[in-house]
Amino acid sequence: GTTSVAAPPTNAAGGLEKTQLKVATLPAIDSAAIYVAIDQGLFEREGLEVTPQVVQAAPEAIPMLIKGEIDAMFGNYVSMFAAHDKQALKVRILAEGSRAAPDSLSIMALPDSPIKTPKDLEGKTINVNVLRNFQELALTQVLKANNVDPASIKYVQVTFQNIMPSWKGGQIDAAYLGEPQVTAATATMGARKILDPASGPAAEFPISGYVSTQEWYDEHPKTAAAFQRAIHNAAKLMENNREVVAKVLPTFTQIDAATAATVTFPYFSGNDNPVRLQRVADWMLEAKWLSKAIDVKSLMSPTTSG
Amino acid sequence: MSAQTLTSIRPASPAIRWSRRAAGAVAFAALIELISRTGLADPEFLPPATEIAGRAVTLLADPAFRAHALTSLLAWAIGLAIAALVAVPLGLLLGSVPLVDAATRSVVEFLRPIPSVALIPLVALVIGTGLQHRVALVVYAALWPILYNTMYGLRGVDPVAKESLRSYGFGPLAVLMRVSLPSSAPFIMTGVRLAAGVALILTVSTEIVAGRGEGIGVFIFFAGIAVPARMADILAGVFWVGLFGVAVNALMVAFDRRVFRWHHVQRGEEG
Amino acid sequence: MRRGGLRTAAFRVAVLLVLVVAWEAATRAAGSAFFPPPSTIVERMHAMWFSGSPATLFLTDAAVGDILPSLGRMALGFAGGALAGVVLGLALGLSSRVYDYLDGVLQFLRAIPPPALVTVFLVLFGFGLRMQLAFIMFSIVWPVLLNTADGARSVEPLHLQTGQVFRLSRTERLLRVVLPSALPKMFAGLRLALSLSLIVMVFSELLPGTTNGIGFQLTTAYVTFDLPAMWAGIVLLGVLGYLLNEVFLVVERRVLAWHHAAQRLT
Amino acid sequence: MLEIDNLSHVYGGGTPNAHHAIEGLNLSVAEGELLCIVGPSGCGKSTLLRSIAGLITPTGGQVKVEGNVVKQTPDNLAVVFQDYSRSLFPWMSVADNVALPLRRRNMDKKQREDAAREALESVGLEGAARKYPFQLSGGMQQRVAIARALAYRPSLMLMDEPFGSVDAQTREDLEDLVLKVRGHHQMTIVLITHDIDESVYVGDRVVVLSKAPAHVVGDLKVDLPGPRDQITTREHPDFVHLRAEVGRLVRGHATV
Amino acid sequence: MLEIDNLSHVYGGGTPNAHHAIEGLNLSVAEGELLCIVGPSGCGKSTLLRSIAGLITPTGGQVKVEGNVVKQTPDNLAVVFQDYSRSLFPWMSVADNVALPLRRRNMDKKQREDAAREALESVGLEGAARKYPFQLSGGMQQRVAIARALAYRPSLMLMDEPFGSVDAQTREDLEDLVLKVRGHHQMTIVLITHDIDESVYVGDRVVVLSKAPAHVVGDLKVDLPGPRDQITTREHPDFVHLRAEVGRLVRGHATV
Ligand SMILES: Nc1ncnc2c1ncn2[C@@H]1O[C@H](COP(=O)(O)OP(=O)(O)OP(=O)(O)O)[C@@H](O)[C@H]1O
Ligand SMILES: Nc1ncnc2c1ncn2[C@@H]1O[C@H](COP(=O)(O)OP(=O)(O)OP(=O)(O)O)[C@@H](O)[C@H]1O
Ligand SMILES: [Mg+2]
Ligand SMILES: [Mg+2]
Repeated sequence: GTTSVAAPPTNAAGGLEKTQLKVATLPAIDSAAIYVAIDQGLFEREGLEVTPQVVQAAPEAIPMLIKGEIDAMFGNYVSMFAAHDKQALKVRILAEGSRAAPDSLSIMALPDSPIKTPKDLEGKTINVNVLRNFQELALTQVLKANNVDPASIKYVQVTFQNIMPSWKGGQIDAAYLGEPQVTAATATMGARKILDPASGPAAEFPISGYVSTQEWYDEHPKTAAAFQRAIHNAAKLMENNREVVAKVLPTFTQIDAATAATVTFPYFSGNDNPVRLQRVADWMLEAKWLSKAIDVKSLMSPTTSG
Repeated sequence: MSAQTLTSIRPASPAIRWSRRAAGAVAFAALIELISRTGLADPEFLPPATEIAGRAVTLLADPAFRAHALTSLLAWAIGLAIAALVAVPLGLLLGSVPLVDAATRSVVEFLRPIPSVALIPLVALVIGTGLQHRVALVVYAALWPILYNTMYGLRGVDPVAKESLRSYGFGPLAVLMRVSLPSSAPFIMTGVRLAAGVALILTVSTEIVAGRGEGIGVFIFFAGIAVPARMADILAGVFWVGLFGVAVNALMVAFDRRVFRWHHVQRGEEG
Repeated sequence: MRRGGLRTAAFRVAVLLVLVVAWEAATRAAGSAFFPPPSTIVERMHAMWFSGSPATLFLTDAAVGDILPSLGRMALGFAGGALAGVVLGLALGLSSRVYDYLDGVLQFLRAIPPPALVTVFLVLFGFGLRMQLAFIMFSIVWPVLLNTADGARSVEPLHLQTGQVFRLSRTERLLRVVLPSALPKMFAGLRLALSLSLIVMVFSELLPGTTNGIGFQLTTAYVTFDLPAMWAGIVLLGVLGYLLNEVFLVVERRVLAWHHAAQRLT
Repeated sequence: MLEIDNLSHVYGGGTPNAHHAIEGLNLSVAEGELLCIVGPSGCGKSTLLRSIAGLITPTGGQVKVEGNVVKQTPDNLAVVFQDYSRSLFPWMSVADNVALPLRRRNMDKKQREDAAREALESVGLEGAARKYPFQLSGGMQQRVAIARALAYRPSLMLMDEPFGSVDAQTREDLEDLVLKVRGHHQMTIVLITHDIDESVYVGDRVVVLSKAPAHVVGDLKVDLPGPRDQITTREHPDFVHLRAEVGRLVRGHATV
Repeated sequence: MLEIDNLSHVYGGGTPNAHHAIEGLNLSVAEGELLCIVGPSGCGKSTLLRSIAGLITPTGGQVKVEGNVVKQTPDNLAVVFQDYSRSLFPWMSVADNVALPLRRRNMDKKQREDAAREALESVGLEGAARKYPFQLSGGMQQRVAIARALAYRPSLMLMDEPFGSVDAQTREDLEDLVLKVRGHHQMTIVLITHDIDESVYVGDRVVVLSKAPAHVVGDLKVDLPGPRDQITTREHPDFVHLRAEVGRLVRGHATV
């Protein structure tokens, strides 16, 4: 591909243990980096040929990873750490992926709802995509910071497609939305933002990253490094350039070009930072979702990109 | 259906019967239209039948959708075929050798209620996630109706008929194949019809929950994660699945009436 | 007879034991976290559900909170679905008019994958029990319906004629001639529906807004990778399925005693 | 009572295997008459019976019972089917089988049970009431079917070879039973039999049918003196003569 | 050929409704003999037949066929069931029904078809070969069952009221057919009938059974001169005498 990027040092394809990779991704904005990296020829530059495989939810990719059908997957840290803790999977984080940006997640109420402030959420029912996942983890911290008792919130699991009907039908009091639903709800329903679950203590909360198994990493250290570089380079490219993202979104999500131009993107990580990721593991431990502490740094790969 | 029904109504002419069928379908569509148009259900989530139908027609022209449909069809057909090939002999065995039935029953009945959602990851771990994954789950679900109908069908075989053949010195296997099997075949066929529906449901459901690549279920899943969800697409997909179910059932009924003509004619269901 | 019964019982236990031992050995050898050995699963089941106080029959709060609501949903769904299946099946099997009007629509509905209709169920029934029951019934009604219709259509013609000749009323013919004849086939459908109701119960507990139940526990365990807990749920379902089936067979043996005797099955 | 007018029946009409079972059959039976029908195997006797009972719609002509054209099964009719064992309900005890049709009568449970018991006694099955049909021998099943029809007290009774499976002694008893019941309850009876002696012994009239397609080839009034008796009646010269006559008709040598 | 030794059978043994169908029955049939069995309805004749055919295991005593105790169905045996209509397979044409048992013989398809056609002809059903059993009248179905047994050429043939549903003329033809076939193919035949004349006419020996539980109350050798003939044999004084004798035995007046 043609590129206007400041070219990072290019490695020769030689020396890579494996050049053709299959990576499971999700049909969501968070997965954009890998598509941008493909689109912009960043993998090619590292001597890699990456084939993304869209799965419907991250847990499905885990058997594929274990069975070796894929080399790496894009998954959220809460799931990954839980799997690691239960020894279902020895996780190795290849590269950080996305972090919550302001307004990319939102607790929203319908225009005529009595809920006006975060305090009004107390005792209310809120949807999450999956129970005991990052949505709850982040919101708990933010609610605490807003003097709302997190234990009083009733979470119900509602699949993506059914959030709107449940919300309109009054089965949930406030909706926990991500993009592009935030934009859509604001524009078409006049929904009001009550709270940003990724603010205050949970600001820039890391959501998902690219992971493989420890064994895979041990066998393919150079490939892993090359992969990480490409992802980081993509993230850097995306930082100030909405168009490269907007261009790929319609190819793997259900977001059309028009919407892609207006939605709020998460942050894509241009480098790996064990400190912010450790927060996730610590909060999970605090919520007793982990049986013992995880030293996140030991699961991460050294950053080799510039 | 039958001349000897409770009311002994003479069979209606094909024209009348087809118009009744059409009336039934139209009434059903009208009901959906009504629920949607009157706002009984939010039309955003349950679009009117006319809109669904319109969308269904345009979908058919879409090569991508046809590819989805073909993939699902393949998984369905393979799964159903394997299920039938396994379940009928197994049903004959369990239905005719009580000891085997008794011995395996605890295992069979233990395995049976395990839902495929729980199996999805486990099957994926064991045999991978390709076509074989869907097929395995379809087989697992479609097996039972055929198996049970075979076992129960065998019990309905007239003992005098079985004894007739036995008295001519035929062994148990010959009696099974020449009397029990043909005699219970119509009911086994009903089991296959049931299984065809179950297999269709399982194919699409598995795709919705854990499909990759292609399949009607994958199509439905993606329509569902759009914002706002493309309900007309989802229901148009559902429409084609349902219609396929109707077609398969009709084919099987036609087959049934042809091959088991003795069974129907005897009951006054001429034709 | 009696001794034969004991022998098959012993045989069954032996088969079961061999399989469990094989399972234990295989899972230990494989050492995969996804396939914990049965001993681990049983331990987990005990800890989760059956370590309660004697006052609650050793059931823990979790057991009361998960197993009972699930069984309740299942029972209600099964009863409703079975009833609907029998009624519709008889109507379809007996009246060519009803058959013509409804068959197409029913065959259409029968092929529809319920997961694709969750949104529709949601807007029609709302969260919770109503939607779950609708979901269960919608799924299990078909085997009962089709088999009952088949049974009603295959009544010995001479039986129908006898009823007709003696001018039995419609209800009498239905209840005393058609229903008993169709009963053996209906039971095949009911037995299918019974285990199906257990399966669909689990599915229904994945529906939006569910907060308890075996299915809920099972999926929560999976998404948090608590695999022994997931397997505990699977095994519990298996055990429940087995027990329900045994109860079903006892009922069937009573209700269909005439059939088994007349068909020289025993 | 019963008028059969130019009756025809074709099975599988329109198909290449169409079979003309009955053609242009005329017959009338008076109130209270006991008509015996004899004819070669497969000629169409059962078909005729089913037309009278409204179980099949004849393809031509019509049947009138008490002046009304038969479209559905007429009221107060009972049939003893040739295939008696299949006409019993296997899920009911023998007593219940017999009592079932009585639901159409204004009888309470007790009365129905009594009537069933009485009917079973009259056919010599008092001991079998609580048994199920499959526990009975062929002849016993046939007697249950007869008891069921008798208990019903129909005004028109159709019997298709009702005594085919019982021993000689029982057969005679049943013949006399039918004669007795007919006398008591003013029944009209149409009885199909292959036993020529029987047809003359029980019948007021014997109708002989031809080979398929069936039509009437002989219609004999049986005018035997006094109440019938198994010994004396059968020795009566008229009986012997009539029997020979029917025999000749059946064998295809019409006398007239 | 056939030895029945102290045979007993109890249905539902151990239950309160146990029924003693047969008790201490002894009987032997020589090779090539045609034995007729008569006895009251429900006495246990069909039960006896089923024991010989190995379809039920008697609860006491034993049956030997050609010296071997019957545990399973003996070879070269054919049965015409009393419940003939249920013994035919509804999914097969009449010809196929008749041809099916011939698969046990070393015959190719053509030979089987020929044998079936021939057997059907011999019972007067040449026209019905392609029909299905439900398209036949009762008597025709019964003849199909007979044809099936005849075509099989068994060495031991068991017939349970095989001519109950056919007209007098056909019945006589079938009686003669059985006699002819027996002569040609050296069959041993056990035939149950309720027709006393028939038992004497076709039988080499007539055995009379008692009321349930069945045992032998009479065993008469039928010694009629020359080949049997429907007219002359039935007029023969020995025939008349034997017939009366059997009748008395059946009615419970043993002569000896
Ligand atoms: N359902 C049917 N389809 C076609 N043909 C039939 C059907 N039922 C009867 N037949 C034919 O009609 C003719 C008359 O049959 P029917 O049963 O009336 O005879 P039948 O006089 O009662 O004989 P039988 O004395 O043997 O009982 C027979 O040749 C038979 O083959
Ligand atoms: N399966 C059974 N269970 C219980 N009792 C039975 C069973 N079969 C037959 N019986 C009884 O055994 C007795 C003899 O029956 P069987 O059929 O041998 O009589 P049969 O001599 O053939 O009579 P028929 O001349 O009426 O056919 C009858 O009283 C009958 O009630
Ligand atoms: Mg007849
Ligand atoms: Mg008998």
